[in-house]
Order: sequence, then C-alpha cells, then structure tokens
Amino acid sequence: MQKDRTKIVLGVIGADCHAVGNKILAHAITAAGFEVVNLGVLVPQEDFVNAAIETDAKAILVASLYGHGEIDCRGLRSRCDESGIGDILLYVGGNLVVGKTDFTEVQDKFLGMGYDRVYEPGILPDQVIEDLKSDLAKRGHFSE
Amino acid sequence: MQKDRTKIVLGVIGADCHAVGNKILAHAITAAGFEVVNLGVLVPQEDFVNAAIETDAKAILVASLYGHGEIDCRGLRSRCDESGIGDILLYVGGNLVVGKTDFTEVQDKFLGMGYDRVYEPGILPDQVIEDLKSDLAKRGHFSE
Amino acid sequence: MELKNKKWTHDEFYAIREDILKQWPTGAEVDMAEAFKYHETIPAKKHFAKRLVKAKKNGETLTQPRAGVALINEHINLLNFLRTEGEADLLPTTIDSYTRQNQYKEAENGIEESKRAGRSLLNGFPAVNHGVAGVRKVIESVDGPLQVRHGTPDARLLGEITLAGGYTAYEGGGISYNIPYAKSVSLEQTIYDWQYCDRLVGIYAENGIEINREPFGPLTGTLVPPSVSHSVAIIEGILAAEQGVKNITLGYGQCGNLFQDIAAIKALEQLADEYFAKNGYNDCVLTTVFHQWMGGFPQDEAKAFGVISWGAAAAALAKATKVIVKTPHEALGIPTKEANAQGLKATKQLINMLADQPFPLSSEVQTEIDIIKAETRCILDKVFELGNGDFAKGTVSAFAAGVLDVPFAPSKYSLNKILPARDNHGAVRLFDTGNLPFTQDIIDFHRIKIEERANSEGRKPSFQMVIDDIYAISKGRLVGRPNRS
Amino acid sequence: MELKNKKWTHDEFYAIREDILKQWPTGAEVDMAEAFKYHETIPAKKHFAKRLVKAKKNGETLTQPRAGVALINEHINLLNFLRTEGEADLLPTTIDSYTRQNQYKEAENGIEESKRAGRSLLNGFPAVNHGVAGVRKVIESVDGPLQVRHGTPDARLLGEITLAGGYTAYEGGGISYNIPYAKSVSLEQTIYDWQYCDRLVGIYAENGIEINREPFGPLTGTLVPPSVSHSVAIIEGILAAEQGVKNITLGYGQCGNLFQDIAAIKALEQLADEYFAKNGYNDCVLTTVFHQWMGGFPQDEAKAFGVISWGAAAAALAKATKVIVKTPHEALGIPTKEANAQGLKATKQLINMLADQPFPLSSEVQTEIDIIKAETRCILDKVFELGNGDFAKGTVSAFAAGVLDVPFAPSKYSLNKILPARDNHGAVRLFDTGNLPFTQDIIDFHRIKIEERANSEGRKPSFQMVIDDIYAISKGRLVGRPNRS
Ligand code: B12
Ligand code: B12
Repeated sequence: MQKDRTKIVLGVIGADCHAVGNKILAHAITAAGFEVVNLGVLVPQEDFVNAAIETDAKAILVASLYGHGEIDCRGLRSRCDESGIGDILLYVGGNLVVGKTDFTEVQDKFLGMGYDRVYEPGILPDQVIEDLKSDLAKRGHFSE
Repeated sequence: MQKDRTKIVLGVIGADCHAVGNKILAHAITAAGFEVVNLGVLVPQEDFVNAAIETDAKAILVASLYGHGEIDCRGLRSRCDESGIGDILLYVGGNLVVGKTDFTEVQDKFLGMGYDRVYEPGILPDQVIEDLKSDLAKRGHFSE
Repeated sequence: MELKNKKWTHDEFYAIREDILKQWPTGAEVDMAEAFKYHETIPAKKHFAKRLVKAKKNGETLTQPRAGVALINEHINLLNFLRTEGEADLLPTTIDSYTRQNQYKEAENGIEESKRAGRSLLNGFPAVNHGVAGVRKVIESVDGPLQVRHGTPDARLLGEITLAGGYTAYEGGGISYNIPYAKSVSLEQTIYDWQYCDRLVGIYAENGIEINREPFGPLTGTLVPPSVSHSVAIIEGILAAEQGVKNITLGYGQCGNLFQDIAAIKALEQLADEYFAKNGYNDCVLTTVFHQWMGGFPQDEAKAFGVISWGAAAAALAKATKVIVKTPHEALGIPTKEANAQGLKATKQLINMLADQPFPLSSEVQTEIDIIKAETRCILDKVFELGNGDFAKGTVSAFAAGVLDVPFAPSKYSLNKILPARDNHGAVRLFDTGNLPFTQDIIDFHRIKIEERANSEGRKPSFQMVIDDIYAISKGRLVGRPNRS
Repeated sequence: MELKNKKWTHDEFYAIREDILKQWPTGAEVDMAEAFKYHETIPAKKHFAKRLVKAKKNGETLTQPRAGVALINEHINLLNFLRTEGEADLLPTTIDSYTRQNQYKEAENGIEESKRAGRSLLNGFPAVNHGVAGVRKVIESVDGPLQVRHGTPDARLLGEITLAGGYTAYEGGGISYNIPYAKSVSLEQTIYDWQYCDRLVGIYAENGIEINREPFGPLTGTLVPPSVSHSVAIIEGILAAEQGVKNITLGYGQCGNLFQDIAAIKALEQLADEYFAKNGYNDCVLTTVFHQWMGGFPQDEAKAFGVISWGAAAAALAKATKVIVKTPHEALGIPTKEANAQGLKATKQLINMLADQPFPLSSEVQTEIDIIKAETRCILDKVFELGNGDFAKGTVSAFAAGVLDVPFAPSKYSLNKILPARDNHGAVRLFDTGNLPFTQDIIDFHRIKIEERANSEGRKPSFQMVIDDIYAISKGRLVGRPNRS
C-alpha cells in the first residue's frame, strides 16, 4: 500500500522559518492519500531538487511566506530541467512578495518563473489537494 | 458695559437639530467678550436676518451639521442684501455637505454662496473667535 | 385632547386617521386591511421582531448599521451591500431630516436635486414621498429584517406608510424623538402623536402582525448618564405597551467606561422587567440595543476604528441583543457604503471573538448596577407620583420640573439644569444633578466622584471640565484631562 | 566550550571577539571604547531603557511597531513617519531574514536589487551590511528610542555593530531566537552565542551604558500557552542577568481570552520577580511587553482593525509596559508605512481611552494567574533540576526531554509533543500536555477544559480541533467551532 502512494516534496524555501502552514499542509496532503516528503523550513533550492529525484516525487510544493519569495524562487525550474526532472509539477504559495500586492501581478511573475500553479496568501489545503489530484491525474500519476 | 459688546447672531440652520456645538460656541464666544444672540437649532434663513437687523448684529454665524447645508445655506447672502445688511459678516461651519468630502471643494462652494469664512468640520471655537476679532477689527466693529 | 397613558379606543384612533393620511398625497395609498395581507407574505427570516427574539434566546449580539439615501434603487443597493459585504444581521432605513420635520416639499426638492446631482443630497431616505409602492420595492429587493430609523416628532404618516409598506420595526418615541430632535414642540403633542404610532402598531398586533418598537436610547448621545436615558426608555416602553405593542427593544448609548456600560445594559434589563411587571404589562418581549459611542468621533479613520471596536467589545461583553454600529467616516460625513461596511466588519470580528467569553458580574459592575437602579427608581417613581399614577401626564410635569432632564438637549421643554462630566475612571457622572429627584446619598456620590477627578487634575470642577469631556474622545482620550487634550 | 550559566570573564569574551568581527568587513568599524563615548551623546528622550523605566513608574503602556526596509534613507523616512503620523512611543528596526541567517551576501544582493527595483525587496533592514556608520545615520536622523528586532540565532556580529551604532535596546535570546526561527541549530550553540550578546550588553553596562534586552516572548506566535512562553522568557532573563544585563523586558503574545491575557501579564511580573530574587539577581529593572495577536490574521482590513483593537484593549487593561502593534495589512504583506501608522493610531486611541480604567483582579483573573504560576513553576523547577542548578544546562536537557516544548516550532530540538487548543471560553489550553512536567491536577485541568469544549461542539478532541483554532481568528472567530468556520 505505502509504496503505491504518489510522492510530493514539500518545503519552505530560502531563509524562511514559517512552519505552521507547512505542518498543516503536510498533515492535510498526507490525509488526502499522498506520501509527503516534508523538508520543513529553511530549504535551499537544491534540496528540493535532490529530494524529488531521490524519492521519484511527482510534484514539488514550494512555500514562501516571509517576502523573499521573489528572490528565492527564481531558477528552480531550470534547476529541475538541468537535473532531468524538467517536467515535474511545481506549485508555489504563501505570501510570495514583500508587501500587500495585487495577486494577478504576483501570479504572472511566478508563472513566468516556470511554476505550474501560484497560490494566493491564506489558501486552504483542500484547494491545493484538489488541484494536485486533477493535475496528476492528467499526467496519469494519480488515480483514486 | 453690556451695551458696548458687539452682537453676534448664532444658530443652526434648516431642519438641523445638532445642539452641542451650538451651546459650546455660544459659551466660548460670550466668554470672549461678544454678546451672542443665540437662535439655537432649527433656524430658518429669515430668522437669522431678522435677528441681525433687530439687534444690529455685526456677524451671523451659521451652523449646519446634518448634511443639508448645501441646500439650506444658499441665498442667505442675497436675503441680507435685500434686507439692507448686505455687508454683514457671514460665517458658516459644521459638516456642511453630505458625505466625507474634500474640504477645499466645499469651501469654494460656500464662498461662492457669499459666506466670508467657511470652516472645516470639528473646528475649535478659539479659531473662530480669533477670526471674528480680526475681521471685525478691520471693519472697526471690535477693539479689545 | 387630554393626554393620559390609556389605550386608545378604535374610535379615538380612526377619528383622526383620515386627516393624517391627507398630510401628503401618498397617504392615500395606505390600505390597512391590504397591508395585513401583505405582511403575511413576508418570510420569517426577514421579520425583525422574530429575529430579535431568536437572538435573545441564543445570547447573540446582532449588528445593525445606519443607512439611507434619497433614491429608491440607490437605497436598495446600499442595503444589500451592507448585508452581503458588511455582514449586517439587521438592516435600517434611516429617514432624511426634512421628512423628520414633516417638510415633504423640501424632501421632494431633495429627491429632484439628488437625481440631477447624481448623488444623494438628502441625509436619509424620504419614505413618505416614495409612498407605499416605493417602500415595498425596498422591502422586496432587500434580503434582511428592516427597521425604520429616524428622529421624527410627528411620525404618524411616516408610520402609516412604512408599516403598510412592509417594515417590521419602527424606532422612536414621544420623548426620545422630541427632546433631542426638536426645539419648541410640546411633550403633550409628541407623546400624543406617538401614542398614535404605538396604537397603530398595536392594531397590527391585534391582527396577528408583530412589529418591533424601539425608543431611541442615546437621546443627545453626549455624556447622557445611564439613569437618565433608562428612565426615558422605560417610560416610552410602558407608553408603547399600553397601546398594545408586544415587542420592544430598549436602548442605551455607550458611555465608554467598561464597567458602567456593562452595568447599564444589565440594569436596563432588570429595571424594565421590574417596571413592566409592576404596571401590569406581562406579555411584552423585551430586548436591548447598545449604541456604539454616539458623541463626537475622531476624524482619523484608524482612531475611529479603535472607538468602534471598543463599542463592539462592550456590547458583546454586556450581551446586548443588538449593537448599532458607527463608521470610520463618523466625524466627517454620512459614510460611503464601503466605510459603513468596514464599521460593521470590525464590529462583527470583535463580537465573534468575544461571543465565547462570558463576563461575570464583578463587584465593580454590581456597584454600578446598584447605583443606576437606585437613580432610575428615584426618577421613575417621582414621575409616576407627579402624574398621579399616569406616566404620560407625569412625564410632562417631570420635564417641566427638571425631574426628567436631558443634557445638551435643543428642546426648550428640557430644563438643561443637569451637567454631566466623567469621573476619574471615565464613568459618566453628574457634576450638577440639577433637579433630579435623587437621595442625598446619590447626590453626594456624584459630588465625591467628580471631586476625586478634579483633585487628580488639580483644578476645580467647572463647565470647562464638561467641555473638555465633550471633546475628549474626538481628541483621542476618554477623560478630558486639562494638559492632555 | 562547556555551556554553563556563568558570567563570562573578559578573557573568555575577548578571546573569540576578533573572529566574530571578521565575519563581515563592516565588523572592522566597531570600536567599543569609541562606542561608549558615542552613547553618552545620545539624549535621554531617545534612550530606550530610560523610557521604559519612566513608563513603568507612571503606569503607561507604550506603543511600538515593527518596521524595516532595505535602504538607509527609506528606513529613516519610515521610522520618522511612524513616530510623527503613527504617534509611536518606541521605534524598532526590524532586521531582514538573510541577515537573521547570517547570509550577508544575499543581504548585499537584496540591497542592490532594492536599489534597482526602487522598492524594498528585503523584509527588513540589513544592519550588518550597512555597518556602524550606516546605523548611526539612522540613530541620528530618527527622533525616538530605537530597538533592534530580529530573529537571529547567531546575533553576535549584528549586536556588535548595532550597539556600537547607538541602538539602546536589543531583542532576542538563545531559546526564543532559535526554536521558532531555526531548524537544526543546537541550543548549546545559540545559548552560548547569546551569552556573548548578553555579555556584550553587560560590558556596556559596566561602562555606564544601559542597554535594554528583550527575550522574544511569543515564540511561534500560534496558540502558545502562557506557562510555556513564560518559562522561556524567565530563563532567558536569568541567562541575561547572569551576564550583567540590568534592564530586561519580558514578553507575552496575546492568546485572545481577556482574563487569560490579563492574568498572563500579571503572572509574568510576579514569577519574574520571584525567580530573579531566588537566583540572586536583585539589581535588574524588569518590564513587560504584550504582543497583539501573533497568529494568522483576517485578510479583511476592517476585521484586522478589530483584532488589533482587541489586542490594544487587553494590553492596556493588563497594564503591560509596552505593546507591539500589528497592522491592517498583517495577513497579506509587510505593511506600507501608512498601514503601519493606522495600526499604531487605533492602538493609541484604545490605550488612551482605557488608561483611566483600572481592571481589578476579578476571581476569574486570579484563577488564571494561579494556574499559570503553578504550571510555570513546574517547568522552571524541573529545568533547574535537570541542569543540577544551572538553567543553561537545564534548558538543553529540558528541550531534549520535552520538559520545555514549543508548539509548531520548526526546530528539531523541540519535541513538538504538546498540542494546544482553545477551551470553551477561548482560553488556550493543552489538548496534549506531552512531556511537560505538570502535576496530575494540572493535567486533569487541561483535559477537563478541552472536554468541556468538545462536548459543547459534539465532537471528540482531535488534531482537527487544533487546526480549526489555528484558522479561527483569520476566519473571524476566536474558537474554531466546527460548523462556523
Ligand atoms: C505566525 C507568523 C510568524 C511566526 C512564525 C513561527 C513559525 N516558526 O512558524 C514568527 C513570529 C516567528 C514570524 C516571524 C517572521 N515573520 Co511572520 N508571520 C506569521 C503570521 C502572523 C501567520 C503565519 C501563519 O502561521 N499562518 C497560519 C498558516 C496556517 O497559514 P499560512 O502560513 O499562510 O499557510 C497557509 C497558506 O498560505 C497556504 N500555503 C502556504 N505555503 C504554501 C505553499 C504552497 C505550494 C501552497 C499550495 C500553499 C501554501 O497553505 C497554508 C495552510 O492553509 C503571518 C501573517 C498572517 N498570515 O497573518 C506573518 C508573516 C508571514 N510574517 C512575515 C514576516 C516578514 C516575518 C519576519 C521576517 C519578521 C518581520 N519582518 O516581521 C519573520 C521571519 C523570519 C524568517 N526567517 O522567516 C510577513 C511576510 C511579509 C510579506 N510576505 O510581505 C507576514 C505576512 C506578516 C506581515 N504582514 O508582515 N512570523
Ligand atoms: C451627537 C450627534 C448627533 C445627536 C445630536 C444631539 C443634539 N440634539 O445635539 C443625535 C444622535 C440626535 C444626532 C442626530 C442626527 N445626526 Co448627528 N451627529 C452627532 C455627532 C456624533 C457629534 C456632533 C457633536 O455634538 N459634536 C460635538 C460638537 C462640540 O462639535 P460640532 O457639532 O462638530 O461643532 C463644532 C465645530 O463643528 C464647529 N462648528 C459647528 N458649527 C459651526 C458654525 C460656525 C459658523 C463655525 C464657525 C463653527 C462651527 O464648532 C463646534 C464647536 O467646536 C456627529 C458626528 C461627529 N462629529 O462625530 C453626527 C453627525 C453630525 N450627524 C449626522 C446626521 C446625518 C444625523 C441625522 C440626520 C441622523 C442620521 N441620518 O444619521 C440626525 C439629524 C437629525 C436632525 N434633524 O438634525 C451626520 C452629518 C452627515 C453629513 N454632514 O454628511 C454626522 C456628521 C454623523 C455622520 N458621519 O453621519 N446626531
């Protein structure tokens, strides 16, 4: 049983220590039937990529709450390309930029960085899980 | 003594019943050495004019708090002209229009109606008294 | 007409009704029998009285804004916005000031000017001019319980039209809509005219239609001591009950000291039950309304949010049945619908956060309850005595004698002998008790409280202290200390 | 290095100082002797420690924001705006997160990017990169007491530079800036590194320069029970005092239940006095700081104002020496200077309105004080025992054993066995007391309180209840009731 569960890498990027959302997401996504590889907080880009390769994960969920997301999240997609997992799902969410900012702006910026989905501050896990399931189903990585 | 004191007509115009500011103004202006002819609240335009004529007042202070000032205060100046007291000082103050509005707009509107001074919401009596003294002094109606 | 607190017969009522409906053309639209049928079509969830009863049962505190504009569609949009965006539990229709003074021509003119200007030049909704049909547009397009809120000495035609139009709650009273709102209308007149409104509501009740009535609690909204407003509220409640009103909400305007505010609501509930029972009105449902600070507000919006939130907290801790909400625009002008919704949302947040926190009666609160009840009994019993057992007659004589007296009131029928000021903890006391029929103990209590403060400020009690208190909250404080404001 | 709670000798201190100053080029600018002279030129009114002492004496509650941007001039403008427009009594300099992790290269990059972007891309002020000279520009251009606020496990270089630069207050501690802010830095390491900072402040004190120190009270800011944060605060206070710190402010993050919040501040004062005396630190001035709700905020600004105002009210009624203020932008992003000033003004309005209202210790408050003190004593005495009379050693073992445990902490050195949840009145209790060394009575007390709530919600206590509580305030409530959120 354990081994059929789709693996998801989860972590909070850069020098960011916000842990509460991370713990809740891990709890909720696990409960939803995935196997969560939770790297916790303060995670450098390379750790996300390495964990994904080692565990053959199908998606990387990057959180950035503290405002440096703009700087920290750049280049993760190309890192994945270089490491041969260019097609992996990349989600990003949290409070991505410094300051209260119009979200569509932020979304375009991060979509431009190569993330497949960009989430508004305070989004609930249910939404994320729903998206994960449909995106992975499309890719044949998930079936209920 | 009583009779040398310059007379000031004070009242709240139209269907407006806001009495607190009126009482405080009457108290402060009296304390400042004027004789206040206080018409109180709910005062029609003609009463202001008649009171001014009867008492040979040198200024009329019109208050409008409740928002209808724009409608109620129009035409008071011409009424004064017609009654032969066209040169009397006219001040207006309170919350003159409906809604939180840029004051310079409001000021122009009421200066245009022929008021000599227009006051912002919540102005303190001291300011009013200072203006009264200098305006009346210019006209030779007041000396300390 | 001889004024007495006695239920009008149908003959007395219908004898004058014709003339009232003739005061403005739209009066002709009123057909009571048809109105009763119309009310039966109003769903329970839009029924004001029923919603209050439910809230009282569940210990809820409901939010209600003030709001009204000149034109029907704009008014509908405004109310729906406050309901959805502002999460308001109860909705108002605030009536404009011309209508309040029965100046329907001026109101008509205000409607025309508003159409031309493309913005409301009236400070409320001119319901009489819009008539029964216009009012029903509002009732039918707004999803929530609706109340008429005004300030009308003679509100008989307004009552006929708005109730026939489908409103299920009607604010006002012969004292509370005269003394703070009028200058030279006699109390005999307004109490008599409001007996008509109460009787009208009574007749609706006789026909199975429950309309909520709410005397206007805060009066002049400025440093009114609880016992003064409580006396007026209870008298108006009794006058309404006598005419057959069954669902009554008694009000109080926040003074700002937490213990006094909580005590005021508790004392109001207890006194009302006591005096209603004593006078044989045992089948009325009584609820309470707490008004967020009704005096001068700070112009700064963030500071206004502070005042609003403190009012919300006090209302929730006092467990009032509903709270009337102010807005961050209060000091400057009639709020935009957005500002109005903001006041409602800040209030809702606090009420929800405090809903789970009971506030047991501390000894401080109990002391305040005791003094408020003692003072109110002094006043009410004296009023009763002056009226030889008739609260209507007694009220007229009581105001003449200063036994009832409202600070800063514009009406010449209020002696204005009493002067309120805050004590050293910010509770509203009396610097001058005027002719209020207080016992010597109570008079001394107030003197000592004011002296306590005066000493701590190193000045003598004076009218300046009263003025400082009037400005204090708008200047960012509760007590108007000399050096600080 | 062997960790012990023992005042470092000058030799021990200076032995490692060279290397620390070499961690980044700007370290070379630090000249302590010159710094002492510089501090003597700082006027008393800009002196943080002195202002706190005065406030404690007068029973004031001072307001302080969080604020920091990447560039010096922008930072100066920001602080002056918060002082004048926001009426802030005390000012901060919030340090960016790269500096907090000693990533000075990334900080440099952030400065460059911010210059290019014309807006701050850093979430704080990178004081190390700006160096002593840069810091002094701030000190000299801002009229108010200034504190460094950060979250830095190894804050030695930051301390050297900012104190030499003229800051008179320094937040942080070896536990409170590790457990909530780090993942895999050992407590031996951070406690040791913070002994350096405390010793540095002690050396300033030896030279007649009083610097205020403040352990970070709220920890993870999310449902932290008072006894847990009090234990950490008092331990860090003692560790600081041992190194010669004389002016200490102990902190607490609002939980939301009024009685628990007031009790928490009172208990913190009483416990601190007790344990400082017991351990022979009799010449420290202790003050308190109350943090407005540190967990998830509502995104709606009006609702945020409600939360802010409630925090202001609790701080004022608890008579904390200062309150750290949130802003209406909290849920979404670092606030603009305007939003920051709004939070300050709403808070100031409430503090002023409540300043005159004493809140006597009701029996409800006293009960909370008693339970908080009993719990905290259990923890502190066990820590002391585990360290064989040494709080530094004891802390390390206590965290390993779960005797000290911080909910939701990212650090692997916190067991994360305890689970907090609100009781039926919204007070924060423990749904799972983990390995906290509580007596059976206390464990039962928590169990009963949680069961009370679970029953009223008709569900079993579960982790879902904890999650519901984490979201509750951001969803407009205090207690995360199932059907309501
Ligand atoms: C609690 C808190 C803290 C605690 C964190 C304790 C801990 N270790 O976890 C403490 C006090 C230590 C703290 C510190 C700081 N914080 Co902080 N903090 C918060 C706060 C108030 C709540 C965060 C939280 O726990 N929310 C509850 C959880 C459940 O929700 P969440 O974190 O938003 O996560 C949910 C969603 O966002 C989503 N989600 C999150 N990540 C992802 C990722 C993916 C892929 C997806 C799909 C979804 C998703 O799912 C989660 C579950 O619903 C927020 C403001 C707010 N939200 O009200 C500020 C906030 C995040 N902090 C902020 C800042 C700046 C800091 C500091 C830098 C200090 C400072 N300058 O003020 C430091 C950071 C230090 C560091 N190195 O990171 C800012 C960020 C500003 C910005 N982005 O512009 C915020 C927004 C406050 C503010 N407005 O200034 N903070
Ligand atoms: C107390 C109050 C009431 C009390 C009044 C009791 C009484 N009889 O006095 C009650 C509750 C009865 C009341 C009723 C209404 N009110 Co009212 N009320 C207020 C409130 C909260 C305070 C007014 C006050 O006493 N201030 C204290 C005194 C000392 O200050 P002041 O009145 O501003 O006067 C000072 C200065 O303005 C200046 N000044 C005033 N007049 C003049 C004139 C001159 C020539 C000069 C030089 C200076 C000057 O000097 C005074 C002393 O410093 C204000 C809002 C606020 N300011 O916070 C609303 C406010 C004035 N009311 C308002 C309204 C609309 C009403 C109502 C129509 C009900 C409604 N729709 O909400 C009714 C009016 C009924 C009627 N027919 O007039 C609005 C007006 C809106 C607008 N202009 O856009 C306000 C601004 C509230 C709001 N934002 O909606 N109100």
